[in-house]
Amino acid sequence: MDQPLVSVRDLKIGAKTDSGRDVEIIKGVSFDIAPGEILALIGESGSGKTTIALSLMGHTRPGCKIHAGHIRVGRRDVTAMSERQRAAMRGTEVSYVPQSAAAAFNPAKRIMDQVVEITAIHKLMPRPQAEAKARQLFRALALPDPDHIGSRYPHQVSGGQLQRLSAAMALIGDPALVIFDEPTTALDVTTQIEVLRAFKSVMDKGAMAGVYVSHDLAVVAQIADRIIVLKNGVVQEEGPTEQILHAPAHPYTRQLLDAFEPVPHVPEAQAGTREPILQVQNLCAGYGAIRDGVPAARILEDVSFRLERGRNLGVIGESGSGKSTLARAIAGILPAYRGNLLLDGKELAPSLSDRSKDELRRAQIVFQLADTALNPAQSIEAILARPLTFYHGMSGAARSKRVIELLDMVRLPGQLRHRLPSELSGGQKQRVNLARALAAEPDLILCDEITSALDTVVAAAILDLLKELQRELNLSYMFISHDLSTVEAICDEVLVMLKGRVVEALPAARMSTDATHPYSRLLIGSIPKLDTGWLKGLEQDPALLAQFAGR
Amino acid sequence: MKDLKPTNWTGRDDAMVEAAIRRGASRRELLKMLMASGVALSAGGSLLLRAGQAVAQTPVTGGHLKAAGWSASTADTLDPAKASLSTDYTRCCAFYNRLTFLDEGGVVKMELADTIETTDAKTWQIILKPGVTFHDGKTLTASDVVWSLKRHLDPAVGSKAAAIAEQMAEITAVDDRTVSIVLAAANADLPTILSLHHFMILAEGTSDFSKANGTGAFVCETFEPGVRSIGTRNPNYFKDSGPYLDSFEYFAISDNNARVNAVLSGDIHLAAAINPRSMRMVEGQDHITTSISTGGNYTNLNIRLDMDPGSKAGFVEGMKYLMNREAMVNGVLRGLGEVANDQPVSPMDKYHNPNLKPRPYDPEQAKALFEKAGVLGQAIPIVTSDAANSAIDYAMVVQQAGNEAGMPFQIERVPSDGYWSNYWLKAPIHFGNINPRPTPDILFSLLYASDAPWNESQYKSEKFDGMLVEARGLLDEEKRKAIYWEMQEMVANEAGTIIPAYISNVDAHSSKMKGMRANPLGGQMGYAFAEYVWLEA
Amino acid sequence: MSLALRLPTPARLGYSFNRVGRLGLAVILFWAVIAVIGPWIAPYPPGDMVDYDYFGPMSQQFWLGSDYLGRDILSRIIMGTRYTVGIALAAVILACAGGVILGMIAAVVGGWFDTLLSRFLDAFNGIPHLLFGLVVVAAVGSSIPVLILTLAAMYLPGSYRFARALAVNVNTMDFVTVARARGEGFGHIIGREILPNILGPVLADLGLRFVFIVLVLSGLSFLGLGVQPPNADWGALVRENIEGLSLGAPAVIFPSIAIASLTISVNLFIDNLPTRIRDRSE
Amino acid sequence: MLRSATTWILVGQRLGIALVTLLIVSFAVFFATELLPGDVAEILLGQAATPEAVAGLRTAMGLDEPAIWRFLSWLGGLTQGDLGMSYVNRMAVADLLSGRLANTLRLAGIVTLVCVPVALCLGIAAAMWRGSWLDRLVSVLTISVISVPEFMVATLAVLVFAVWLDWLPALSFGVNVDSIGDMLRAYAMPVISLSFVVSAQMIRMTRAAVIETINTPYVEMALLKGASRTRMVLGHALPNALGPIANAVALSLSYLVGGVIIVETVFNYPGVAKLMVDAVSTRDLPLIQSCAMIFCISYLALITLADMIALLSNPRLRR
Repeated sequence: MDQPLVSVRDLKIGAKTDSGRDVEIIKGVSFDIAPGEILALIGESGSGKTTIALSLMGHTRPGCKIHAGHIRVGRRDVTAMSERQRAAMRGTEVSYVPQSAAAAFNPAKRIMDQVVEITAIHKLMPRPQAEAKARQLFRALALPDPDHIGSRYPHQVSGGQLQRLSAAMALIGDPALVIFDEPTTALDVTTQIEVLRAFKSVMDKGAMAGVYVSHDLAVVAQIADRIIVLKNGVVQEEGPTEQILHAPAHPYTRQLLDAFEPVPHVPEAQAGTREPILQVQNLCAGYGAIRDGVPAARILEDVSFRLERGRNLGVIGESGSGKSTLARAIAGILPAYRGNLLLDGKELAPSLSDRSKDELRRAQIVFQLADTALNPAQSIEAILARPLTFYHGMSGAARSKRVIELLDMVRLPGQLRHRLPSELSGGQKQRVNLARALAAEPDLILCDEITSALDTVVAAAILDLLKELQRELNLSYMFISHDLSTVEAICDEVLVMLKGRVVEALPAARMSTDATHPYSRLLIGSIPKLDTGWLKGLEQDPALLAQFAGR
Repeated sequence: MKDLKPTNWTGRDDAMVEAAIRRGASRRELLKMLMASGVALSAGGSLLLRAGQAVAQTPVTGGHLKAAGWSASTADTLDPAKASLSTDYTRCCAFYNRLTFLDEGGVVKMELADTIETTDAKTWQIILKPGVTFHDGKTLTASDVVWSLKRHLDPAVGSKAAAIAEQMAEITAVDDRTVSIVLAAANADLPTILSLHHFMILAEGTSDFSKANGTGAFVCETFEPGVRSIGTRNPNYFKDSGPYLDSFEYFAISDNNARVNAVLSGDIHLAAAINPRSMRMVEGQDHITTSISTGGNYTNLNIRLDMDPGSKAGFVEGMKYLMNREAMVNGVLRGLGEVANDQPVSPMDKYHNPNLKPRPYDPEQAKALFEKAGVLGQAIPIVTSDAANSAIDYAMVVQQAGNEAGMPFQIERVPSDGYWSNYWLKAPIHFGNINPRPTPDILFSLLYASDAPWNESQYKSEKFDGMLVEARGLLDEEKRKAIYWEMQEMVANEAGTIIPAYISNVDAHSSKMKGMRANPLGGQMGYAFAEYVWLEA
Repeated sequence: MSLALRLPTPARLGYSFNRVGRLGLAVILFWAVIAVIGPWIAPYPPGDMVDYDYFGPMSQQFWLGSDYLGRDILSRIIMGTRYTVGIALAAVILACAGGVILGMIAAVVGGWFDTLLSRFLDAFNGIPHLLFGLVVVAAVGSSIPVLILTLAAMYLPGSYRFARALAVNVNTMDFVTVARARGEGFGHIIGREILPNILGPVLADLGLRFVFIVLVLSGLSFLGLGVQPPNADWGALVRENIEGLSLGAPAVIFPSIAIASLTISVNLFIDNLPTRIRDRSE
Repeated sequence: MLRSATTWILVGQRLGIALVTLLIVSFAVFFATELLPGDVAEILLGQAATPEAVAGLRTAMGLDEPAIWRFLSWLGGLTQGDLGMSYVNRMAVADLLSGRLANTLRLAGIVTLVCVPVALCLGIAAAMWRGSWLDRLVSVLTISVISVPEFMVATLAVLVFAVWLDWLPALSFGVNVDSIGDMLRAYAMPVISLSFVVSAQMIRMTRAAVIETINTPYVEMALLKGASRTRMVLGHALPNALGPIANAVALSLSYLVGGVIIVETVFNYPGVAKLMVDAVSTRDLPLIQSCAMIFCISYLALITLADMIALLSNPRLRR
């Protein structure tokens, strides 16, 4: 084997916390990357995967510092370089594709200026030549209108296109190594496929080495040659992609794989006979100034469905499909302007202020980001106690007791109630978020992407919890997600939404087989599989793509 | 003028002081010198001034003089009837003339008038100087004078001297150069009254006061209210001597410190009315001379006799004993003033009663009187304001004395803005400030007659009113003096106006500026200095 | 569980104060203590003329010299602390309380109420502060309540603007939506959900405004308005003794140092606040 | 076409709001003036304000009509560009104002020319080398300046430069201005004093705004492209910080029109602020109103200008 392009030896990186303590976040990591090889760094949030990737460019985020170890790229040791030498290396030898291209593009400058900037910084070629090369790359990345897209501003192109443009930006300096930092995480599944394909094709052609940072094994499986599994700044397992996927040696890797394929939900036997807990008829909702009873921006159009007590309804669709708006309209946060809502057979007023306290209590909403859903200034006890006081008039010892019970219900220790949300982990926060909804003793819980921001293992645990709670409390869930496997794991029925309308209602267990609407099929087919050949083998109808995903 | 020269002061001493001034001794050193020879501090001021004048030289012509007063606003005016700020007076003196003026000894001198005659102090004959022309070339005639005086009687003019002008019952032009004035009642002081700044003579029918058309020593070049005015020498000036300056620029620097700094840095030649606190800054500076004049300006504490607590017997007298006059003169005024005895006729005035001794500072006596009045220990408010010179500092001296006498006075400082219309004459106990007036008659009729418009303490005495009218018509100086002496005594003992000190005015000016002399009508040579001073190269 | 554990202390929230910040805090606390115990430690009554000289030098008898009337400067500074710190604090608390409450209401209510209030306060902000102060004090006199209210009125629009911007951000957070969906009333949303989350930056802002108010107060005193004599705030002390500046009189230097020490310390304290608080305020 | 139409509507809206604001302010000023004790006649007569004299003068000045009526007729005149006559000295407000306004604008202009470049450079430099000795020096200096009362700075400047060193005149107005050098000398002191006060705030705000944009992913991205620090800050951070910086500059500059009363006092500079104080103390309503309008217009103009800069510097808002 040739001398590796990159070799990292015993890398240790420390970080200073807000309170001034030094913590080691990378604890002695070593690996090599061969020329032309794509290495994936897999791990959950906090595993240090991005920190390691950035250190290959000699960069650490503010507050972090390389304490020990060596990083060799090409012939030189990055750790020993001066800042000026590192700057000379960035963009030409190693380049970077960021997680969120939307944030990484300067909103004040035209795309072309930013794409060719590397050539200007390092004086690689004259501007016209650079622009020609950029257009070539745009074409290679399958960007629409490659000759003119460069003259637009970042906010004028879609997220998937920006992500590909950022790849063009990274590739223009012909680097030996490209770092992809979760480049598709923020994208919808149908768009993700496009982007992945584009990346794969240019990487294959250019024979460049790459580091692909991701938490998603299925995505990594499509593009990486080798995988390193990280946890808490330590390498758990390293091996070729096939081996990691099919013959994992380390228990943590197995855990990751298990979480990827959750136990499918087994619906209870008797169906269709029970009274519906929620009925939605011809619901329409939107934002903006209301004129003639119709808001300026109409989001939901004519949505109807029914959800039976004790059963779960999934709502899937890509961003902008109106699934969150549906939850908000049902909860009354965004009053519907037309249509009917029936909770347990009784008519619900569209607006919050017209609903009774009891009606409000019976339908609770849980939001995606526990970080913003929990008041950071209140202790867990205060957060949980408020609905108890508000709906049930509880106070004093009885209330404290109930708070402990609620924490116990979501499998959290009672002592946690004195903590602030910032002192909890992401999973714990989401459990508290759930407990707060449970405190109201609702009949229906509207779950808005509650597992999307969590790491797979944690998300799987939350799903298990939801199932358990349903058994204990006879709850019904309306489960909104863009992640089909999650929906599959917990729901009885699934609504597929597109542009504010329900295109199809399917039984969850037989989604992929029963889907008839072309968009449902496209959506379901776009979910990456834990199979290295999936992307290559995937065939999609270009007409369909153009119609539904070519946004 | 009352001679303040101490008895053991000799010509040799004069010479010594003069020599010291030539050497460039500071005022402080000189004062020390004078102290050593046993001269009272207050007298020292005027001696120094005199010595300064003795080093006089012959006037030089030319130069541009820049001087700064302390008050200016958009209310600045060229209309003498409306003049109220010192800057207005200075401007009027430069651009216009009066019929008469007062010299540094307080003696009436003729200006536009050639002669003023009367036999009964009731009908007066004024003959004007010949060949006087206005800046626009028009010759001064009797009708100009008649018009200029009569306009004060028109309420639409808003004259400040309306109350005084009222007594001129008939003003007629006898011929081109003769004016006849018939007074409502006899008043021997008319020539002095005519020297008031408001009685400047304008060309008949003047209505535009954005420019001045007068007979004065300077022609108005620029007038920007609240900013500045510039005058150039009047080539056709009717007086034999003066003005010496080519041009004269006058503006105001309201901030005392800025004014002093400007004269120190040489940006201006004269800073008028500097605060006693700034004396140390200008003392010991060779290039700065101070001109000190003690006239009849005073700040007084007024206790209304018709209101509680002034109406309680003994209270006013107690307050008079509570005045720490020495502390006010030495502490607040830094020696630039003279202890006064609760009556308005200053030592500069020939009618001043020197036998009237100021009450001593006696908190014990005051306490006893307050006890008698039944107010001891009450927190009585005293209204004070920056509007009246040093009134706030006075108030603090009173408060400190009050603490010793068991009277916790409560000081209420109110804005100077609107003070005169809202607090002065109105509050039960408040401070006032009275500018020098040329005659006791004006002072008494303005401030102490029963129907006086500014009866600060609401003093009412029929006897006093009778004496006032009697003295006014007397042409016999000795008799007049006797009556005025008695009236001063009455005011000092009976009225509720407490006058602790006469305040000296200090003008700081460049040593190059010569010819400054003190004047009883106020600082800056009674505001008329521009005509008399010159600049040495 | 003890109470200490429940309180969100700086340490638990991940804050720490650095040395410069602590120094600032120390000076602030020093002046606060002086303000409280002032009357008991002042060597002379602040209004009494105790020195026969004026602008007296520092001496055994008068540690910081004497002023233009021969009053003891040390005593006057000590008494002035009360007025300067007291008035500025009262005014800044009023201004910020008013601004924050209005700002939160505007953020939550939104719509025409928000637009109207914002416009009106913006227009009010267009009037220069000192001029406004001059006019008010000229109109109604200069008692301590008037001073406090005037200063508070001057700084309320700024505080409103700041708080409104923060509250608008917090208002979009999910936990506020959750509270609203729960059916919570207006008071709970403002008092419990929004206020605690904007408190940090608001307090930092309060500190900066405090500095401005101290300076404006001294500016007002410079123009001859302010606390009733014989008492005086620090600005008035500088003002009444400014003639002594060219003589190097301690009477003007020490009050200036007092003002600067307080304002600089507050600035240092705010500037060195833990990033967690400050970043949100920047 | 559509784009320009919406732009015009936006501009029109802004102008409309500004007009309404001005109207509100003028009413507020009117009522505030009415609240003040005393009126023109009383104030003018001062100690001589006997009831008869006041009544006479009021009639003579035409103040007998109700105040609100006079105010409305002033407003009516304003729509025709007539600022009215000063009650106090019967001169046209426009004449009184024009000279003063020119003075104020001249001073403000010079300070702006001196301050804005210096403040921006220092602010950006401090942000660029955050934590360096330059940054520390700048922050210590700015803290000191904003912590010291303005009148101290001004008085000290006079004492040092005019009285002790005799380099510069103590007054900025009333000195002879014969040459450019003289003019520079005459304006040096107020400009120095004002610059200190105004730029400290600008430096701090600029620094904060730039630092905020430096902490964004796109600036990190520029770093990862190998850009130098200068390029990162000037090329990437600065264009996005323009909005907040313009806002800070506008706020600071608006101070130069009406907030310079202390500097005008100390240097005896006849500007609009002093004029307004005079007008208030003489209750000269047309003059007060006109000054207030000037302050308000300059404030609104600056704020609007800042908004426009923010709008133009941000392609997302530009549309």
